[in-house]
Amino acid sequence: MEALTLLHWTFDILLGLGLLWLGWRVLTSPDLFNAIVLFVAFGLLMALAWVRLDAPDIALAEAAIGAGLTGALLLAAFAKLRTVEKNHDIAGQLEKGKLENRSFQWWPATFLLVVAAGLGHTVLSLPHYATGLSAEVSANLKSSGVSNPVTAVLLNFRGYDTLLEMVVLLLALLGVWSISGSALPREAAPGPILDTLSRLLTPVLILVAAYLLWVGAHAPGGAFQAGAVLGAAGVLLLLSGWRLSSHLAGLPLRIILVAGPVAFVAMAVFTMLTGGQFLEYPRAEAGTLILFLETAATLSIGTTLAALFLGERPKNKREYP
Amino acid sequence: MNPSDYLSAALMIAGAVFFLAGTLGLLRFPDVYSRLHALTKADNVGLGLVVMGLAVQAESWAVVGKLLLIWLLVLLAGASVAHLIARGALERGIKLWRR
Amino acid sequence: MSAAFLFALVGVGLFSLGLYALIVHAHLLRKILAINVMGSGVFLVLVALAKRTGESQPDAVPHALVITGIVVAVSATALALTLMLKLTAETGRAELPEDQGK
Amino acid sequence: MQILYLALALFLLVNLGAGMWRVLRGPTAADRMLAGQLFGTTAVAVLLLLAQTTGNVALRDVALVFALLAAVTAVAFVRRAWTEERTNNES
Repeated sequence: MEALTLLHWTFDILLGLGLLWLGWRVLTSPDLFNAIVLFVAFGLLMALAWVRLDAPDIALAEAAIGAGLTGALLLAAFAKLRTVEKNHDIAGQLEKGKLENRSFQWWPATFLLVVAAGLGHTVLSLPHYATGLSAEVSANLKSSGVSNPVTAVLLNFRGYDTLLEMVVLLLALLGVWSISGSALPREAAPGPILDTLSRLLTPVLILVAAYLLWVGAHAPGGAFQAGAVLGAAGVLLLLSGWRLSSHLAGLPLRIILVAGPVAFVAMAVFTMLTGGQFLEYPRAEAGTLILFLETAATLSIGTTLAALFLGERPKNKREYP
Repeated sequence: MNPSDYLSAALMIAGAVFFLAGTLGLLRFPDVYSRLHALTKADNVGLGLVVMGLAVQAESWAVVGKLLLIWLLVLLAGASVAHLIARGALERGIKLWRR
Repeated sequence: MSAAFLFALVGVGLFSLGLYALIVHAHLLRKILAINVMGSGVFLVLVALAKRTGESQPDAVPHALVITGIVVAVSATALALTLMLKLTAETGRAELPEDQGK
Repeated sequence: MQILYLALALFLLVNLGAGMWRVLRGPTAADRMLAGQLFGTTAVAVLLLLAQTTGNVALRDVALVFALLAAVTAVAFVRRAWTEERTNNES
């Protein structure tokens, strides 16, 4: 038993040190591309940290987003930055990212050491045993319609958080669509390997998204994780040169994008009209209603994430010259 | 420990050795192509052995199926990525190592 | 000391590192990475402190908040990257303009 | 067996740390990305081992998602960010 405890501690301490070291290197590594690769690795270690903290739900979300989306987003932005530089003949922006890191600034460093010490002290002075809201959650879990406490919080107890979160996603997409510039120059053909890979992986990704959505009711998983996996499937398709057909890029795309928030608002109005509170589901049907809401949310989240990666606004048929 | 435990332990330790070999290759080999070769082959075998070791201990066939599915997906991703990177490196004129 | 507090301290460290880099670096891509590292630090503190329930299951409310937070963080990152590209295309610099007041 | 699972997971974590050297060192962008790929495979193995030792079967789903998405970042690199070789690559 002793050896086991020791191993657990060694694992956690190494993981913690690894996170700090990677975080440091992400922010100080002299090369921006390098910093991005390190950040992807950092996300991977974060997923392991969630596992160690008994948070498999978060680990799933981090795995899907850290491995599938953040890296792709950052790498695509890095590539576009280089194209912008070339077009404007302003060499050296990326080089600039290199030089400044050598300088160490004393005042911010001292200030941040004080901040870190203060925060660390505060964290350590918190009570070592606290139940938080876990008692309330488990007391009400039976009436929530699902048995995974995290899903119960996300979709039932604090459903309004999820509603507003989807509005935030939509706002981010509106922002990106309003300001993003021209489309990327024509890509090379994906080639047989990438073509085959995307054709093999996409159905599996969609299947796994549906699986995560379904098990979310009683085990780690749910709308966010499923949506992130779906978004990653979209990113893979976009990278393989696939584009939404112009018939679907107009209204149909927008309907899917708002399906989640609209379903939530409709549900909220419905529950209030039938005599309940805002998003207070009738107990008997809570499980079914949650699954319905989650399906709409998954579609919206997945589509929004893929659209965020694409950046430019997909034009519908009439807008093409 | 019963016999299946010994089998499982042996498989997993062998897997770890392959992972070590993959990392050594990544660190020591002279050019990107040989590092690619070391990494994708050794690590995928390592993962395969770890998966087999765990499959011996698995509580049901469904778990064995999931473990194998995970391994197959990693194999697919590893092989495709290795090919894409190697071809990309050739196209970009990264030279092969010559003694 | 328990594993929960170990990870909470790591979270504090990441938050401080990120804040330092956010102040010191001028390049906007680096600032975006810094904000993401800061965010990870905050999430780590929240989830680590949710584990203080002892042997029983950790508190699910912070877990739900962090899942929401991760998805919001990635969409905010996408928006920030687009803003950075637009600014670079307009001004030719991937940096914020210096204060003109002094 | 518990000790073995955890010890192997720890060993793989250290192995990962060693692989980091290649990310930092390069010399080509492809090398850095490759080491990132190593991270994915090793993390899958660590997650499967942790699933066995903690009895938390959900960790296998995390490993499944990792395995599925392992290729996406690398594909993004090959298709977008790898427009030219920037570093002074080895000859």
